[in-house]
Amino acid sequence: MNNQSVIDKTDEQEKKGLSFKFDLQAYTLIIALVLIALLFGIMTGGEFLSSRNLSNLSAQMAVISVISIGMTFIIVAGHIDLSVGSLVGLTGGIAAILQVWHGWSTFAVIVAAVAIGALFGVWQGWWVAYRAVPAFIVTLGGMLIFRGILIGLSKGQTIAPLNDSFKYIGNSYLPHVIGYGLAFLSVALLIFGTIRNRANRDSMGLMIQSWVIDYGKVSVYSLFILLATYMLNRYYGIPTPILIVVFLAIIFVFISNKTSFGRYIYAIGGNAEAAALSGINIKRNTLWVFIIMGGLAGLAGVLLTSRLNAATVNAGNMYELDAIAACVIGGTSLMGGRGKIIGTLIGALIMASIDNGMSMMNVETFWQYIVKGLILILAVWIDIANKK
Amino acid sequence: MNNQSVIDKTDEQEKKGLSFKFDLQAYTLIIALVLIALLFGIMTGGEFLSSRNLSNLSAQMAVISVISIGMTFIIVAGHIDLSVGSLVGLTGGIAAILQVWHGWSTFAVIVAAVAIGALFGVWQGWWVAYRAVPAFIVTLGGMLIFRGILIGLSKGQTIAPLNDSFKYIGNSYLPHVIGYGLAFLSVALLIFGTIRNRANRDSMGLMIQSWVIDYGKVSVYSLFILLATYMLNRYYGIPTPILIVVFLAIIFVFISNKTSFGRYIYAIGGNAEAAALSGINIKRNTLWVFIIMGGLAGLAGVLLTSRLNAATVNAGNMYELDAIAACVIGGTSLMGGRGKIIGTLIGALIMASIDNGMSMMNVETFWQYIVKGLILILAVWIDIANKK
Amino acid sequence: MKGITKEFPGVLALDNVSISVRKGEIHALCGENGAGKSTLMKILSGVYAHNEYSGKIVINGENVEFKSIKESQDAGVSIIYQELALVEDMTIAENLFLSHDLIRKKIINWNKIYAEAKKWLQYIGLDLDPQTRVGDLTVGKQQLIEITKALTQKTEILILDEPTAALTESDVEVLMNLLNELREKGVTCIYISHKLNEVMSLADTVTILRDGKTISSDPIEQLNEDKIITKMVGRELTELFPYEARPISTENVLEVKAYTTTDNSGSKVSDNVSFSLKKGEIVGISGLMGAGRTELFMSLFGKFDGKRDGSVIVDGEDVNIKSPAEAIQKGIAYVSEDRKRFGLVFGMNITQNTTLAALNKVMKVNLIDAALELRRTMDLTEKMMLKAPSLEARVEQLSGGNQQKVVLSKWLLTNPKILILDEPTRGIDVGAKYEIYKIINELAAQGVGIVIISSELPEVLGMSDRILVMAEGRITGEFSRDEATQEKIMLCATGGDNLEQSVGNR
Amino acid sequence: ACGQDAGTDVDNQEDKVEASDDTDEKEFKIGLSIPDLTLERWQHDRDHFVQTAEELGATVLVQSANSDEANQLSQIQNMISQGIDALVIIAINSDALIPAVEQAKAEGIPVLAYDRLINNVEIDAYVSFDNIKVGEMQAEGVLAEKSSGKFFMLGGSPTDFTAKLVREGQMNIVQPLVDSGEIEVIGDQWAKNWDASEAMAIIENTLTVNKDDIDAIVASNDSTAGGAIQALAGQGLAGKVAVSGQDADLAAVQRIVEGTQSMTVYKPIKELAVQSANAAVALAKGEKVEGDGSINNGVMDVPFLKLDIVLVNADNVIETVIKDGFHTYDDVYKNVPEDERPPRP
Ligand SMILES: Nc1ncnc2c1ncn2[C@@H]1O[C@H](COP(=O)(O)OP(=O)(O)OP(=O)(O)O)[C@@H](O)[C@H]1O
Ligand SMILES: Nc1ncnc2c1ncn2[C@@H]1O[C@H](COP(=O)(O)OP(=O)(O)OP(=O)(O)O)[C@@H](O)[C@H]1O
Ligand SMILES: O[C@@H]1[C@@H](O)[C@H](O)OC[C@H]1O
Ligand SMILES: [Mg+2]
Ligand SMILES: [Mg+2]
Repeated sequence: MNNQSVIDKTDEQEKKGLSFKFDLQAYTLIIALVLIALLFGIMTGGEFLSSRNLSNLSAQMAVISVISIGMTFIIVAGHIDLSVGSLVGLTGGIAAILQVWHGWSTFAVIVAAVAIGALFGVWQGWWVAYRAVPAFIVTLGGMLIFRGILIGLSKGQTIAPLNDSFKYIGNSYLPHVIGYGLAFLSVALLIFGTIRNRANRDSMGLMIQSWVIDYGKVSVYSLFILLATYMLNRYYGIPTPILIVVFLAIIFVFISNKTSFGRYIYAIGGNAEAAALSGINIKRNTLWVFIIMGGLAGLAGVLLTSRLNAATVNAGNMYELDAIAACVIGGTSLMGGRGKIIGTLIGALIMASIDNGMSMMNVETFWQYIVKGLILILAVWIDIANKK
Repeated sequence: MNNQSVIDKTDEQEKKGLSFKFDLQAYTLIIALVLIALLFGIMTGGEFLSSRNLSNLSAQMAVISVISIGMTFIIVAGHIDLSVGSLVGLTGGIAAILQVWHGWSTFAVIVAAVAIGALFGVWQGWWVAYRAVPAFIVTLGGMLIFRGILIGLSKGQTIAPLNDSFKYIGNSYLPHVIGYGLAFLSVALLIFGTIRNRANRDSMGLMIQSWVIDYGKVSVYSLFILLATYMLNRYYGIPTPILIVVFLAIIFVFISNKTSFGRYIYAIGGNAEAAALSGINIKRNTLWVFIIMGGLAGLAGVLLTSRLNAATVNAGNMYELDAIAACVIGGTSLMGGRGKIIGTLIGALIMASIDNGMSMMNVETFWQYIVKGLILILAVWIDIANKK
Repeated sequence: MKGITKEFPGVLALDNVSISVRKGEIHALCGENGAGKSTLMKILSGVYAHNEYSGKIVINGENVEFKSIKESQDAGVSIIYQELALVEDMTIAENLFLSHDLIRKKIINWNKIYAEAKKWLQYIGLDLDPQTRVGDLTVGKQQLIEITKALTQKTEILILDEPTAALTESDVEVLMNLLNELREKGVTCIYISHKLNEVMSLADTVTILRDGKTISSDPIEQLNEDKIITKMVGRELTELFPYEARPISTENVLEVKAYTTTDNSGSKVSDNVSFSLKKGEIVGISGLMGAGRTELFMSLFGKFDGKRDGSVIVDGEDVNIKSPAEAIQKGIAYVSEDRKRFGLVFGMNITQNTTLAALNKVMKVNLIDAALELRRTMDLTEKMMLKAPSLEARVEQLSGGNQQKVVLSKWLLTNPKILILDEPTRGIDVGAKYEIYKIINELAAQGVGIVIISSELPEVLGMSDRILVMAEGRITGEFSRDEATQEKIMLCATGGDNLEQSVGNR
Repeated sequence: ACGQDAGTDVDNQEDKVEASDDTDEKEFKIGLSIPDLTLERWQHDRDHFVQTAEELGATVLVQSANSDEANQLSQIQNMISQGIDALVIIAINSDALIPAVEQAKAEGIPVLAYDRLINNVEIDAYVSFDNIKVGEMQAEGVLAEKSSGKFFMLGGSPTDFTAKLVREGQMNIVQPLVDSGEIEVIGDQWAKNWDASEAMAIIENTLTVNKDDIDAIVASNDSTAGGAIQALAGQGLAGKVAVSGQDADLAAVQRIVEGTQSMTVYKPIKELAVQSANAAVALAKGEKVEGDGSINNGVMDVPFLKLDIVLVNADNVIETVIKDGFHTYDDVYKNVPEDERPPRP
């Protein structure tokens, strides 16, 4: 009894210490983001922070965000995927070909793109998992192969325009009422979840955090959700692409925290041998990571084609680098075993903000390259320096 | 005494087993190369193996080879460099600007390019070694920064033509006599070196390999050197660029085997903690690896500009991927600690052969992408499957 | 060393510790896991630079402030780390001389290094080619290389941090002789070990640390094992092996018959092995380093690449286990001897490591329940008396002994019917050992069949109901608890051929 | 002497030329080096060229260099070693091909510059449109719709030299009007890789900064124009802002007839290809090519077969691209309701 309470006490103290430390890490990133936003806000006379630009920005970051989510899993599992950009281009191209040339319905086309992406994921995952060829090589090969297939299939043509229903995926907004509805729903779920979690911990005899902290967090998150919804609703509403991203993010955060598959990925990336000896099927799980990445690339392809209302031969070129950068900025370790979806999304937002802000400021092209390169290094450095 | 001889016996057995195993690995690669060469030879009606094409091929692979040598060190040390292509472009551009716009002499221009490359190596190495920012991010930043500087400096213009003396670096041939002279000299050195090594080992009481094996090897190498020289001399002679590559290869093989710096790189990449506990200065050595990479990129920039007799804004674009692929095909592990310069050069040759062979066969572009991607995967897979 | 204080984020590892070592003596440093022994030695060897701790170091009357490992090396301090610090991809020779002047030279003369390496290997009694890759050696041999590496330095002060954890008795003896030789040559040694018999036979002085504080420093004459233990643990520990005789069921939980494994190169790894394990029985497996014990049980656990023959019966059911997942499903748990490589996922926290092999035990409707996960982990780790800042701390922040407890917890959570423990107390302090033995007893009493593979004879003798001896992949002896003696076991372990008969006859 | 095969092709070449005097049946091999295949137009160029050349009895080796100058040089070397009789180059970069051409010349192979001039080295002919002219036409096309106001300059790939030339042409027309105050240039950005999605983001951001107050976008090709128009559509501005282009990609011509893009520059690629093929075969036969004029490339006056570029807008689609067979009527008007289409030609 006595013993029990001792552990609980240290547990509590540490828990606090830990969550504070964790938050500090997350905060560094968020602080970097806020600084960047403020900087561009000032430089553009506030335009950067206008409802309209926030709406643009969120649509602009959507494609990269979708693949970054998959890339987080890939990197956490200890691999890398250089073929994503090509696969986005290829699946987007196939989607356009099926609709524009063959008259498929939008729904069928989306299913096809995701399925084809997943199929190529199987191909790559098989080589990596069952043939032990380094992912770097398999996906470097994939980068060439997928681009080649796209050039062959499309004969180099730009394929456009797509049906209206297809176009809407990347270019529509959620009606204001529904937007607010969703926002309030998420706030409600957040509160409900916290209450349940506290009750659950209590019933198991575990320490419960002071309600100030727990509900303080809930309040901050709720405020953010409502504010974001309000800002976007001041313009046309929540853009469909970012809604898709948020939806995916929730699913994948859930997968990574709540399912054995998610946990296994971290174990595999952290120490494959120990994972294998713990009864984890390394090959099958690795294969699935690549299948998921492929499926997400398919979805991203659909989004990109829809946004442009056209598919081009070099669509998606080099997107993998942006996606990997988003992961690393967000704290994912290229050694595997460590990384968070939310961090990655903040990373993607930072990258998109840099591009967006500089283009708003009309900075000369060569300066854009240089500044983006520097900010990339600095952002990661600040994060690292702070973790120490 | 008795004890001694027992040890020697196991020693000898092990040695044989070991060297046989090593050779098998090297052979896999060489066999892959030979197969590729034969395949293309047949498909092009022998053209692929003509003196003339071998000469072209060796000139074509030179730039990638130079940076691949540096990349081997980078990867062995446990890092990666995505900025190499941009740095090749930038240093090549600066070289052209200094000569064409400012009239610098060829010699001064070469020194400047290498020095500037090394300087940017210091910049990147400093972030990686002393600021612990992952090389992936630092060099992804560098990729943008260097390209940006190049666009800015050159104002987007192509800078050409250069002085004749500059042009010769990438476009001249060694007179036949000198070529043969060098070939015989290397054969002589090889024989002399082997004799000395055997005498040396003997005097230290170490096992000596059967002379059949030792001199067999020498004979095979000598034959290869002489045959290559003969083939190239049947055309215009040994191309200067490949001579530079051979020269660099010798220096860097020497560095990696015979100097503490070389061994430290392997130790750092193999187990940084153990290296640190052994008193190795990780930071300083890492910095130097990047400086060397920068200097080699400068040299590659000179070679490329000379070969094109012009510097362009997108010169060197994506060369890093070719260089990394050459390393990995050649057996360098992306986890660090493992890799050989010679393997890398064979890897570079395989890559260049694929490009050259398919272009000789006039394969349609999109097929070239697909086939190259497939061969990449297969080549590495064969290597891996064989190592098991 | 005077008034040394060292703080890690959240942990005060050393609190005003002082220790003085006389020239030419062997000075033992004892203490529980996490007492701060390794940390103190890392300070002495410059791993933590002089601005990262407070306190003073005086060597030969001179105040020193090491800014790097190299500086301490140059001052004649060399250290054998608790965790192996070898580069697996490099050869023995390279590892031996990595920090040696021979390699620091401008141009390396490899033949000279090989010759030198061979001399050293012979000196320490290792029959190995200096050009062998270190990664191809067993942990035990690697440990010997690590020791040799320190010896090659021009050493005045030699620090050995648990050098014998992975060594078998015979190798320990080699090392003891070596250290005695060094003492005669005037080299000062600081020796850290949890094996108190070694300490007693070797040391001149013993300093004891507890919770980062110096408890005492006495000449060996004034000490005995019990006294040391009492000082270390802070309470009295009467018996080392809390063996309890229990009624053992007659039911076999595991039966292995004519089991032979052949690896991919065609050589036999396990050779015609037959044995059985009863419910609630504790079987000890003894043998020399490389006897094939680890490989036998790893392959029974489903981790093996080559061909297998013979039959394995678990709980009455003929099984063909091809992967660890299947083994776990059949109720087998295997605690590896190499926890860093096979046991723990660094980067994950204690809780996540504990539940990794039995996630289904903390799931509700197929989803991980964080609260349940924490509860289960807490229950287990409390029982083990795990010392950790929190259950959400990363495992790499724990001391070795506590890491081992996490691995044990992980396997206990799978609720095994058969628990295989490969060197379960390697590197663990006496107090913790005692706790682990108690847990083993408890499990046996609950009917779990337990296999203890151990190179420490006293452990095998003290804890087992029955003892099997292995040599060269075969079982060469079998003894009941009462018949077994050190001598009999060693005989079977070294040249058991003639004894095989007697086993067969039984 | 001892088994050297350097320069033997030169002898062969001479033999061939002699042989061709006797028989017209001789098969010529022509090498065609293309910069990349990620732009729609190069595929048309290739198809027309190959077709014509084959009709003339030649075989064509085609290689595409993935936008990498060094790669183009290698591919040209490889074609030379396959014994081609004439070399046709669409340069990635006009200034970065001197060694390639010199090598061809050393082998006695005539060189024709296709679409883009090759500078500072002797070549045999140049067949092209004028890229500076393209830029000028774009600016003029936009000005025809919006003669003053706020203009945005949307450049092509910052690492593509042609993009520079096009911009030069645009500024030839725009700059005087800026100086006279009729036009305000509100921004100048370049789309990496001529990438449509880059262009789209750029225009989205510009619209935000300028609160949709924009009159014209001088876009440098159809791919970037497509992205720009997609961004305009997001604000309901498609069709209200003048947008230029070039290449007469199908998608662009469709946009023109739908009213969202103002114009594109049609370079009669078929004619370019046919003329080039004719010239190449002539060169292969050892004949000289006379141009309509000549153009100086730094070292010589190159015979220049100059082709006219055509401004395509909603009014002349039928007489230009459709009449030429570059696109079909049905394709172009696919998205226009039947009753709103002009009469079928
Ligand atoms: N790098 C580190 N970061 C945080 N805490 C650490 C670190 N290294 C050691 N500690 C903590 O410092 C304390 C002392 O650890 P140390 O390794 O010195 O113990 P030890 O006496 O050597 O134990 P063992 O017998 O298990 O090896 C422990 O509480 C440990 O958790
Ligand atoms: N990684 C390895 N590479 C090569 N040989 C190995 C390796 N691991 C083990 N061996 C060899 O396999 C045989 C059996 O070793 P195993 O580890 O099973 O023995 P053990 O009885 O468990 O000894 P230990 O006390 O070292 O754990 C030995 O001959 C050993 O040398
Ligand atoms: O036709 C254009 C071409 O000339 C240029 O080089 O690249 C872009 C194209 O649109
Ligand atoms: Mg310790
Ligand atoms: Mg073992």
